[in-house]
Amino acid sequence: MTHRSNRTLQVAGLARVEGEGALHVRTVDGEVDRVELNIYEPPRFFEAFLRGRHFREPPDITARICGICPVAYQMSACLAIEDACGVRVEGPLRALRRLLYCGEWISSHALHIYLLHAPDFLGFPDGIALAREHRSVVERGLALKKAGNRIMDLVGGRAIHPVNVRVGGFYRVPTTDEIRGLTTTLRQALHDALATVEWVAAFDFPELEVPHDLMALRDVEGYPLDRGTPHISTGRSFPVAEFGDHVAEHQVPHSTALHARLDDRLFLVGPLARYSLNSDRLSPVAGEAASMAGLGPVCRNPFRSIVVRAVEVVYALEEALQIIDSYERPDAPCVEVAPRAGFGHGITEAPRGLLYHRYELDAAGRILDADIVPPTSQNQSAIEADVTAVVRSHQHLDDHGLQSLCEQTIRNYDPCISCSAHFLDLTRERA
Amino acid sequence: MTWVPTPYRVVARTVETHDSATLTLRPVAESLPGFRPGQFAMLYAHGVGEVPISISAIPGDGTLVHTIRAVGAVSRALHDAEPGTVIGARGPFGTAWQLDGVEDLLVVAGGIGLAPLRPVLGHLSKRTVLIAGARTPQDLLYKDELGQLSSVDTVLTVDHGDHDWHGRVGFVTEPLASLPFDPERTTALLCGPEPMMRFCARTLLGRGLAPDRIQVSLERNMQCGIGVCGHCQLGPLLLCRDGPVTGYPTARPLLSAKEL
Amino acid sequence: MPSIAVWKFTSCDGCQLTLLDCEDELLPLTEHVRIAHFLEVTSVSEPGPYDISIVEGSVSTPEEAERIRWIRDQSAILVVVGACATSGGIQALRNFADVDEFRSIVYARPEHITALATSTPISAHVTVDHELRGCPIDKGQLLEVLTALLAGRAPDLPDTSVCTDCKRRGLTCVMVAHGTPCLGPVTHAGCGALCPAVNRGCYGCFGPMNQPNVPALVPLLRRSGMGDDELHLVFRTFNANAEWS
Amino acid sequence: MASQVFDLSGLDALIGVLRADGRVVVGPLLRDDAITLAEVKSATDLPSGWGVEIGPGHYRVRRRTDTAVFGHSAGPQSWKRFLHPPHRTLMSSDSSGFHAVQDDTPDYAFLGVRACDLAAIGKLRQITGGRAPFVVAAQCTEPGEVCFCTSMGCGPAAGPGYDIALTERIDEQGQRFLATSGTAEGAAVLARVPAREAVPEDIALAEQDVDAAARNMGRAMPELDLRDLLAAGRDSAHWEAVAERCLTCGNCTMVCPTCFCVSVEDHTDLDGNAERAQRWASCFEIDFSYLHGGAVRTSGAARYRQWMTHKLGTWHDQFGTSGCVGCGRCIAWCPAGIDITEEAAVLSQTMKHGGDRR
Ligand SMILES: Cc1cc2nc3c(=O)[nH]c(=O)nc-3n(C[C@H](O)[C@H](O)[C@H](O)COP(=O)(O)OP(=O)(O)OC[C@H]3O[C@@H](n4cnc5c(N)ncnc54)[C@H](O)[C@@H]3O)c2cc1C
Ligand code: SF4
Ligand code: SF4
Ligand code: SF4
Repeated sequence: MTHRSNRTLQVAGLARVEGEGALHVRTVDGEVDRVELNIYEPPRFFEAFLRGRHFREPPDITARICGICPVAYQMSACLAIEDACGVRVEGPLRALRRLLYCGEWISSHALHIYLLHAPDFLGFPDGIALAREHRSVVERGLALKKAGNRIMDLVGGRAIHPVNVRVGGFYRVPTTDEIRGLTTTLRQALHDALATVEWVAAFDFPELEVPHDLMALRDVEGYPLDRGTPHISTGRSFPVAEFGDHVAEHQVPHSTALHARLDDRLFLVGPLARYSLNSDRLSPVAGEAASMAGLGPVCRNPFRSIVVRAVEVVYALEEALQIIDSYERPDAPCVEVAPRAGFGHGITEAPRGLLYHRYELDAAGRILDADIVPPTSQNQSAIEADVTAVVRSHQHLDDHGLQSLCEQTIRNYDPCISCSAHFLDLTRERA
Repeated sequence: MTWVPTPYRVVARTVETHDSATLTLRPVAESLPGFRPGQFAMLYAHGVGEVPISISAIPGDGTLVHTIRAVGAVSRALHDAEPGTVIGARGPFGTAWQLDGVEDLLVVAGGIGLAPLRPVLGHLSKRTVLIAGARTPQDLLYKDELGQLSSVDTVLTVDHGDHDWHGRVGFVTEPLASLPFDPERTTALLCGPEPMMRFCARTLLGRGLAPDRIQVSLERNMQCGIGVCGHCQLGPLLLCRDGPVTGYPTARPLLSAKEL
Repeated sequence: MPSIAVWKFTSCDGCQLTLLDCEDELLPLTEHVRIAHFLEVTSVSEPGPYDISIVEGSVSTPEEAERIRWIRDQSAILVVVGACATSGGIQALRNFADVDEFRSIVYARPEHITALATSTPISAHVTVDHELRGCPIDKGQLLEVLTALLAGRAPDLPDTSVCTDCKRRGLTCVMVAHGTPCLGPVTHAGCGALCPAVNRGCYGCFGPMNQPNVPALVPLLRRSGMGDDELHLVFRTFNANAEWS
Repeated sequence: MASQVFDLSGLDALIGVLRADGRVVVGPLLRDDAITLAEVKSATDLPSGWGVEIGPGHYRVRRRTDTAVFGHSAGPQSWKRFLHPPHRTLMSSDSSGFHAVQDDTPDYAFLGVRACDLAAIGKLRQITGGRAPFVVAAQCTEPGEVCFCTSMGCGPAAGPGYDIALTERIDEQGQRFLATSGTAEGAAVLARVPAREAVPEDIALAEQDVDAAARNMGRAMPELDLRDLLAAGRDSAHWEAVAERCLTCGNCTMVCPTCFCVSVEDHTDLDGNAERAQRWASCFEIDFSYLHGGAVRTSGAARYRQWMTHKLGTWHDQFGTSGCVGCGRCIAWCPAGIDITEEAAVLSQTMKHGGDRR
């Protein structure tokens, strides 16, 4: 008989995740009876507020859904509105957007790797305790994060909720000198990023292969970041405008976050999906780092997502350096965007995975309807499935050990709970 | 024009009331030039800030004596400074009480306003009357010391008494209204809240004292002491330079203007 | 070592993240304060009381209204950070919705979702010692408050217009020189004039300055091309619930 | 003093000489659609052919029909930025004591200082002290729409205090500068600049241009004793009227070349080291007049009154001169377009009609 065949694990406040959530696990007779990732983050009704607002406002307003990945919100919002207005932002302005996005990836991933996730693998309660024994390692992580923030400060005007992003481009574009001024910092950061890959690749990873479908963007060239078409590991893909036909959100009793399903199946977005569908698209140095770290063309072990993140940081830095090298200050900081009636869709790859925005505008540019599907709500069911699998295969652990492992499993996804609680769409509730 | 304070060490600290204490400061090395009654120093508490504080006694041995009421962060830090603490001082700044040719002296103080007037008391062989007011008996400064000044007739009054208080209750204007004095020989020195000084001056003028026989000490925000920060303007005056002590003819129109 | 606790209410996490964005100061700071509670960063959670509590987010659920009282009780100094905590944040837009309709919508499934009809600042519930404005707060101001509290001095947090910072930075006024509508003249300083620095008009994310003269600004905004609609929206965004006039 | 004439290459040579002597040359530079002040390394950095269109609360750069480099009036910044920087550390304090800070102000040469600003530099330095900059003045031949230096006795001809004064002229004979030295140091610098000797006609033309400018001022102060006006107008109801329009944003004080007020703040680091630093302050800030318990000047009316009264009135009491030089910056850069000359005029009118609010 396994000891304690009936047990309940309760984590009232999940630590080292962005936003607030809890975990309830119950096993009965050794069988997992219930796993609930309970998101009690209060709802903030963003889609409801967006109705009636002006079409230039979503980049600023939706950024406030999440302080961890505001650029992702701004980028998806801009794409969706530009789509509605029949505009595409190309050339140097798009390159600048990509650069800004690289900044967010670097900063967000460095934060997650060093302060939130690595302590799990090394047995520390937090990054600060980790720093007490490995000061220079944590300092390296903070330096990486700072490099990402420097990009956001320069291109976005502010690292959190950037002020310089607008529909059509930017308010002010940096001068060539300002942009080139980043080079030294980013070169050093690239060095640190490679050291990071090496560091995390040596961690011990519990065995777990997720069976879910993986979904990520794929673009005509490059690793997906600021645009692309949704692709699924089954080989299928669909146009951005059909996102709503495939991904459906539904409310579950235990959470203020909506759960999403892809064609009624469990699925996963984020680094694992992105990597597995695009590992052929990594830049040379990042590709090499990936194989040195032992990542194959596909990676389905969520615990290894920390390695994928580290590789993505390398990619983002290489990409940023490349953009900086070929930067020439655009003549105008943005392209003109005139409102028109219709729908627009926008998807980009937030650090945590696909972020979808859809807007309906009237001819005067007033928003009639808005829909936002953030990565965490797409991943929620998969996270619960993972926790179930982990509990099932680690019954031998004591409560404390099992609980830590469950928490780590959740942290594998770097779930951003603040953003997952954006929704509770007023009309939808009414319906 | 220096912003660098001169280090002084607290050598004695006397608790005066529940929120006020008197510090005696001895120079660590160099000392500042001598102060005259009515002038002030900018006292600096390390890392907390610098504020204007009047000189409240002039022992003549190179020490500085200040009485400080704790009302905010800086005054709290100074007030709390234990013996041994090093404090920065700059000064002397501002104008002094004009005592040349003074015959009878009438000193009226409200609250901490007694501190800058203390150096005047007992240092003159003139006939001196002191009227000092405070909110409660617990707020009265230098109570024991005042009783020992034989050359000073002291009248104490409080806004709110308690069962241990057998003295006067009421504003300083009340004893002032009935006090016998010779308007031809008397000089009045006033220091306290602005409304108090206005009412006292009005009472004195009403009793025949000429405006130029009244001196007041005025207060405005001060951040430099050397006339460069601009905060201490009161109409035409830069109070750190043209004040704090001014004659009533100058002060009168300024005190009567709203929000000047 | 003084203990410090960081708490989250209804918010986006951005203000807490600002603390982690102090990349150079974070580790030195942990040598001078003990992080006793900070869910986003550590699994360690010590019981109270705490010397300093930093609170992010607004009060938007009954549970939060209760929790903030407990935190106040446990904290010697309470610092509230960001537009959510100081004015109710963007989620306070609900305060302007039809409350009855709103209730029926929100409580359609009361067993799942509880939310108050309003999103309110922390100061509407308990007394606060220091307020940091901004959506998000400024990193320099956060460090200023922390170093000031550790040194026992009053933090330097001017409550004047953004213009004063703009001019100190030597930026050119976007309203006067470019005709761009700007809320700088009525908005609380603290960001360092970020928007004018990118040729954009300030959109008020630090909320109103002390005694803003909004009626005097409105005709100027109109002159710069803002219509009634935009005028209405621009004051109803990140600090909708604040006292603009 | 002897005068000489040179063209743009001579001006470039002048900049070169000043730089060769180790000075940081600061002059007008077009940036973000405004003529700002920044380091200039050669004459090509100057805003050749750029002029401005200015009004209350309004400023636009515009193309000129010629290539004048000093053909613009006062911009958003003044020399105050360099002589009295917006932020300055005053002293530091640590366990070893109190320390003065190293003055790292560069050796400045200001290029293109208008008469009004030259006067302002004098008034500012009277209060703040500090090292004198090397001044290359540019006499004003084309005042802007908000200028009134003539009323204030500060221009358009450069008053005392310059090392070199330039007068720019563009006609059939091309673009040239008449340069006159005002100090021995100025003369020594000029001696190293290739130029031709000025002939009487050069000087006559320059005088004629500057005289014409004096008659072309965009604005004027009412002709009366401003100091008396403001002292008498302390309780005027007019202040309330201005307060309705005034944003109390403080822009006027920040752009004014003589407003010198600063607030002093303390900063500490985690290791217990402290610094005191000053930053530009404004009498429009409510905290400016804070006394324990609350600010003295809380109403917008009282704060506007303070600013204008100080500029035009009590500055005389405090420093023996007016605080205003008539550069017009406060008019242009006030978002609300509040015009100090007009407010003075209206105040004097209300005073005449007995507009005393008591
Ligand atoms: C000429 C003069 C002499 C003074 N003499 C004494 C004295 O002998 N004993 C005494 O206890 N107090 C005296 N004061 C008052 C004392 O300066 C203030 O109580 C003190 O500045 C309060 O500072 P704080 O930081 O503790 O308080 P807060 O109220 O928090 O003040 C914040 C800041 O505002 C400014 N400020 C506030 N109140 C005043 C004020 N009354 N005057 C000037 N600046 C102010 C200071 O810069 C101060 O740091 C004098 C003031 C002046 C002008
Ligand atoms: S008051 Fe106005 S016109 Fe006069 S010097 Fe100052 S900015 Fe120039
Ligand atoms: S006008 Fe105001 S800011 Fe300017 S010097 Fe006078 S008091 Fe200072
Ligand atoms: S006068 Fe103009 S610039 Fe000055 S504070 Fe008032 S609105 Fe601002």
